Amino acid sequence: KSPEAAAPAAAGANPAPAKISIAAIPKATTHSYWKAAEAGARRAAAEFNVTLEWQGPLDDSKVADQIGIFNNLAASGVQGILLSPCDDKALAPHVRTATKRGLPVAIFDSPLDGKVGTDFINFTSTDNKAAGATAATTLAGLIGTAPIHGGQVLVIRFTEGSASTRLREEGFSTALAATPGLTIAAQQFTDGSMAGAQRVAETLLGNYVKNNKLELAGVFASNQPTAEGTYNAVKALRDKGVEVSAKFVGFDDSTLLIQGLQNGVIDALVVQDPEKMGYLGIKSLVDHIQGRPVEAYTDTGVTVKTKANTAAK
Amino acid sequence: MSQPPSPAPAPASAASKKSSRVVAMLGRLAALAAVYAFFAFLTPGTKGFMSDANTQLMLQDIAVVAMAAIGMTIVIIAGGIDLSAGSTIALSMITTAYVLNLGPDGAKLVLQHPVLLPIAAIAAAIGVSTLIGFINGALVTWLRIVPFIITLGTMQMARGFAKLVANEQNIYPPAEVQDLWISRVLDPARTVFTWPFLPVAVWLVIGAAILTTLFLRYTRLGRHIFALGSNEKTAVLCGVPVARTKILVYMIGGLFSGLAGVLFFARLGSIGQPTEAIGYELFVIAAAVIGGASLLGGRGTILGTMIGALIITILRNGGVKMGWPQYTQEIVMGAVIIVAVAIDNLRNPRKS
Amino acid sequence: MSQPPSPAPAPASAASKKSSRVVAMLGRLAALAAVYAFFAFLTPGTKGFMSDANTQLMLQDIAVVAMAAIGMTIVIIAGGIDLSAGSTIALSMITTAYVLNLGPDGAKLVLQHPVLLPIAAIAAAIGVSTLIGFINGALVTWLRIVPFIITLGTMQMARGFAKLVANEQNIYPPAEVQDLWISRVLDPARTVFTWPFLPVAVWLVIGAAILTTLFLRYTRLGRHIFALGSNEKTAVLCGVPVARTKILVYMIGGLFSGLAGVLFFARLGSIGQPTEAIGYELFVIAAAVIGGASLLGGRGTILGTMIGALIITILRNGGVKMGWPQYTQEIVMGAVIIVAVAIDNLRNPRKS
Amino acid sequence: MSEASSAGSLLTVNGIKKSFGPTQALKGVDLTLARGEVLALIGENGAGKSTLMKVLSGAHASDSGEMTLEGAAYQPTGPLHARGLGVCMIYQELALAPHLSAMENILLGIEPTVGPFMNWRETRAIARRALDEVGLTALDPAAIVGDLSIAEQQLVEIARAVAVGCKVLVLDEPTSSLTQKDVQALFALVRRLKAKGVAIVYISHALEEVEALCDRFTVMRDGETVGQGVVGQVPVSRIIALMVGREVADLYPRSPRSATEPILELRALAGEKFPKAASLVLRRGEVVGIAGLIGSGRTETLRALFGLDAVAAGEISIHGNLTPPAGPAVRWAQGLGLVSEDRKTEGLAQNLSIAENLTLSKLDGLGPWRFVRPSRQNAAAEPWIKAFPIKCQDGEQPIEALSGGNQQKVAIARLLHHGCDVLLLDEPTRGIDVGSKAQIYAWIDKLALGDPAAGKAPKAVLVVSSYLPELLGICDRIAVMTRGVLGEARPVAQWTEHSLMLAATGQDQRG
Ligand SMILES: Nc1ncnc2c1ncn2[C@@H]1O[C@H](COP(=O)(O)OP(=O)(O)OP(=O)(O)O)[C@@H](O)[C@H]1O
Ligand SMILES: Nc1ncnc2c1ncn2[C@@H]1O[C@H](COP(=O)(O)OP(=O)(O)OP(=O)(O)O)[C@@H](O)[C@H]1O
Ligand SMILES: [Mg+2]
Ligand SMILES: [Mg+2]
Repeated sequence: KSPEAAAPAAAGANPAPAKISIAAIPKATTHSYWKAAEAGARRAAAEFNVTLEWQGPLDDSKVADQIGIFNNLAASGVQGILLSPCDDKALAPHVRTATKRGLPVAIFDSPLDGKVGTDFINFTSTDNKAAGATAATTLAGLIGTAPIHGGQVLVIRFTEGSASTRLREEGFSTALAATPGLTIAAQQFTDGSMAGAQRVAETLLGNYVKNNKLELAGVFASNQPTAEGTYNAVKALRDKGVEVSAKFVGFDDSTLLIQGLQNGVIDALVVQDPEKMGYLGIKSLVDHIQGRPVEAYTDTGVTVKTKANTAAK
Repeated sequence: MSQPPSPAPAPASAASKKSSRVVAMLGRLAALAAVYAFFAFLTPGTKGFMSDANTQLMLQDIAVVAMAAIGMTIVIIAGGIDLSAGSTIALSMITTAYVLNLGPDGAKLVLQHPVLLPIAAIAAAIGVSTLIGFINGALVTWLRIVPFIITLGTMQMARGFAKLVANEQNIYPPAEVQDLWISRVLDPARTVFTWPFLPVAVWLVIGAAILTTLFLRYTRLGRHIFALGSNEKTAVLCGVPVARTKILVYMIGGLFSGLAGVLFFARLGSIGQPTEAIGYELFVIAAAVIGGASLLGGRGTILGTMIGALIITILRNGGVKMGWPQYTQEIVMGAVIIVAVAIDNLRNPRKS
Repeated sequence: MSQPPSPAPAPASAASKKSSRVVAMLGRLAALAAVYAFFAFLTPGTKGFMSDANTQLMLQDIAVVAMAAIGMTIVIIAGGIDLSAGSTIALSMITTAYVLNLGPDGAKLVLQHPVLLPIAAIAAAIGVSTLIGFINGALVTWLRIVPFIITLGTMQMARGFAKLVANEQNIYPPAEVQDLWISRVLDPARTVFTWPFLPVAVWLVIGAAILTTLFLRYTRLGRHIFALGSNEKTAVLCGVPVARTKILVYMIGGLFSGLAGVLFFARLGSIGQPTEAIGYELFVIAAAVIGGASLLGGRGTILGTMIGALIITILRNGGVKMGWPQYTQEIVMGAVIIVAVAIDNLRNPRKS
Repeated sequence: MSEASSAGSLLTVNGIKKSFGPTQALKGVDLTLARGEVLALIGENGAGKSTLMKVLSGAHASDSGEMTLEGAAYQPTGPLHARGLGVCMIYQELALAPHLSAMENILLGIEPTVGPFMNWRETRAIARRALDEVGLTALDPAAIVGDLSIAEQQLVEIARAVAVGCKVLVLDEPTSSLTQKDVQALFALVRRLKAKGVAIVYISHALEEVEALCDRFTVMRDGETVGQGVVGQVPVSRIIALMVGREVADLYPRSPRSATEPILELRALAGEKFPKAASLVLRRGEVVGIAGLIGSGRTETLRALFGLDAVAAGEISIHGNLTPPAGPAVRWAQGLGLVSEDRKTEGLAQNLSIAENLTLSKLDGLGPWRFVRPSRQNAAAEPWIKAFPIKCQDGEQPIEALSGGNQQKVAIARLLHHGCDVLLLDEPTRGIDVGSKAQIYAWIDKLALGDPAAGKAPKAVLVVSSYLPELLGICDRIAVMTRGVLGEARPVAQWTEHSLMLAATGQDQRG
């Protein structure tokens, strides 16, 4: 990945000197996921001569904050907004209003209610339901056709109010239910923090430790902080000498989670491509502003990272 | 034995007292103006901090905080505190969404009763919130535990109930709800219901602020609330129904949190979000205290609280508009809370 | 006229008073036992609430809350409150991670100084936290504003600084850090450092609890802290260096939040997370109050606070173990906070 | 012993001035104090006595003026410094940390330590000696102060001064919450200290105490010393005139009045702890007093009657009708009104205005329905402010700006605004100067007499007081409470201070 590589070429192809100003609003700012999305957006910005303002709420539960940010930026004279809504319904009327006022809005990462092409220009994201299903099939594949420990799978969920993780978790559950031999043993919401996920995971995992064996076939955690907390919990069990034969599939990646892949605690990570989302999101806005047609829907897809296909960091 | 009074020695005159109160309020207004001018100066032109659109946005933003802050001010004047406000807002929001979502999938009741059901929803939301307030008041009164602890407990409980009612997820009432009047109170696009410049919700807040100001000043209950906060023992001695007043005070607090929850519901585009408004109570309390309310009771004005809420909202809005990172916004917000109260205190050292 | 003084009319003798304090502590222990028994009874056999492994888990979990609660208890005894505790924990965690992450990518300083740098990291974390405490104390003392507001402000500010230092993201120190001693303090697997059953962090908490108990009981500063919380005016009149004592108290509060932050860092597998520990201060305060500390000052024990922290941790662990949904856990937690303090109050009605 | 001091003056104070913002509390005060003498410092409320003593004991810094102690310049930088130099003060409001033990309170700020640690052995030993010296021989030094009686608490405070070997001890209205017996014990203690050469400044509003205890007196008025003399050589009326700035004709007016029908009857009223049995008949047009020792349950009798404390047994009749135990709101409605003994923390809301305090119990009639118009509230307070008179700017002034006497007048005016028939006054003149006292006595007399011409029926007044001359001066009948049992109310003519004391201590064989 070399964001700068494409820039000179693009500048040559795009001699129009007038800078386009675009604002991008992620759902959260702290996780590395969003850092990657920002990097993609900035790569596109450099490439297409865009002034980019990147502003988001603290975390994905701060819907009201995001509405404030959106409306603020919408009123600040930018030519387009790239948005990842914290909530698919809550942001909808605001986006519609902006669109009606002639401000193009492109949606990325998380869905928004409304008609693509009318209420907003396009949608670039991972299909969360499908991604959840991918996680389930990946886990099923890892467990194999003769599941141990009754095929029981533990699911550590994110918080109650988050739509994308809910879709993911639903996709996972549905696909898992369709897999013979596997069942969900228990699932719990957490408070959205890594420590909260770790505490819940530790305690629930403890329920399945018998004779120094973890009697689970699989573990799934549905986003970065949740997977990180769960990783710590599973790793602690292993370090303690508990025999863990359960397969652990996480979602998203981070330095810690990649480390987990390397040391074998995590078997697979279903990873979105936020960098691509950010890049394509900005690109589609630029295209729209410059009068080129844009795809209504782009699935940036997921990749399944395993130890085998991931280089050590 | 009716000697004439000897020459009045007390120099701390009533007139100077009253004027010092006016000065304090002017000081708060000056602080508000300063904060506003700061951002207006730093984000000129296109970014348009002062543009109509942005002003309207800020006013919508303020509506939720200000509505809850009215109730909180009354609780604080009475010498209490309500940490459950944020959770109560969430519970109210969820209740509204829940009622609007009643009925089997195909035939939501709200579609059959587009005017009535929202009224029922609001009534239910406010009822539940007022009930939380009642529980707060009753426990504070009967268990004689400091309100900090009682409302810390009910804060947890109300949050739990919000999640329970919401079935641990967001509640999305049918899309048509977004076109109902209940959703329009905060919708910036629906100018139908807004007199130029001010959204309906802001008018609601202004109305509530005026009513509560009059209530505090001109009703017996209002005077009792000040007496209670100023000196509870004196209130008992003078036959003020202290238990009843206290319970009513927390009920009023719950009621306004409930109203704030309904506004929040509309602000979020008509959805119920059980994990929203976490920690809101702290901003609400900060608004009241910046506005001159004393956490020791007996002191506070609705006008001051409104100024406090405006200062906080302008800070949040202006910080975003300036493109400040979150951390800068948080650092500035923290500093402003302390500085605002400190300046207020300098003028009135007896306060805390 | 040298009559002997009238026969002491106060029948509430010192002895019975002292024993009533013992009874209160026994009551708290009974509450702890009841909560423990409740979960032990409901999750027999298979789920193993009482298993060694789960006990160890709970002890690890308690370490962070209990460490911060020691500092909070001292602040509360002195008549204060510290809402910035949660943010200070986060700032301390981030500072630790930041220092361990110093140096260019290839050659992290920590790899060259595997013993020294963690010490520097802890020193930095504790230094920063104590500085936050100093700021709290200084502002409370000099501005004469209620600590609720001051620490509400510094709560925002410390959080902002944590994000600033962390550059708005998680800090992952090099993988090798996980093998350093600093990371082992909470690691259950490293029995090298643990006496059977108790992780190092728990021993640290026990040590800190004993030291602070002795400190509060047997040092002059400790007694001054009680005097300050009991009657500040008296303390001033008797020449207790009130300003200094107050500042020291908040510094101690910050120090323990800092220690809790280091434990948190280890608990999270050596990661710095700027958005962690939000709202933690409320649990910490609840632990102290359940343990018999009075928010009005002058009253509180470290032993009681430890019991309070245990009760809260058992509730959180037991709820998850039972598979209760989040909302049930929250409702139960809220109810238990209120009930525990209410029972404590019944025994000791003068408290609040 | 330095030579200068042995000549007589241990402490001199010259031209001390002190202002609080616009208020000039001290306008240039002079004072001398000799070793082994008791100097009475007297003056009206707000004269500046407490302020002067706070300057003396280092709690306030003076604006100008100088002081010498044992011939050397004396400039205390704080209370601890003053204490170190041997100047100690017992404040009007007790300054104790209720959660701490007696020994810790005694040595607060000067704890003996070993390094940073408390030296408990020495702390206990010093406290033991000090407690013995003040007469609390039976008190465990480790007893928690909050559990002690007021008298014991005060002695603990004096022990604090004794423990540092004070040379100058200032007692600011030490008897205001003590009854006769404890006062006598305190006097004995003061005399013992005096005999040891301690110089004592004794602030009091009770001239009888001054006469009984003090050697010399200094009178302050409006922040200045306006006179001094030797006790016994100056007639009391002259002292009063100095204090008030005018002559006070008759301190205890008692118009000829006749009691009519009973308004309030108590039959064996008992509270949870106190009282045990209180029976009394109070008639319209009379003033009845209740005397007794501290802790005898007088206050609690009033509180139980008024619904502030629980009633355990007994009957209450008002206007001849039996009435069940009820809260204060009901009692107010029945025409009873109570003035609390604790003006500061119970009687008045300090940061509310005079008008608000005065009208708090009865806000109806000040606006339509349940509304209250602040202007009407102020208007309602106005006549009482004039009539009493209450020294203030107007009714909107906060209570805290008033002197003690004027505050107490507001508390009493509240009952008159309410239109009470029965006035329950608990220690109505505690901590109040002579001038204000005289006005309050005059009012009590006026109310009991009534004014048929103006259509004002006589009222019934029940006064609880620890100040026997006052009771003997204003009451028609007096009852004595002993350990929770109220004795028969007998005409005042049948009582003397001596017989009241005997009855209070339970040695009265007649009852
Ligand atoms: N801290 C203060 N701030 C402002 N004014 C004060 C303060 N302390 C005392 N004063 C004022 O100084 C004057 C003298 O008060 P001081 O308490 O010395 O009177 P006093 O003679 O002790 O009265 P009393 O007999 O009621 O105790 C009063 O007018 C009082 O209001
Ligand atoms: N705040 C209190 N806490 C505990 N006990 C108290 C308190 N106040 C009074 N008491 C106790 O109640 C009993 C009766 O006190 P009460 O004040 O009624 O007596 P009193 O005769 O009115 O005395 P006083 O002269 O102080 O008015 C005493 O034993 C006293 O020690
Ligand atoms: Mg005085
Ligand atoms: Mg009494």
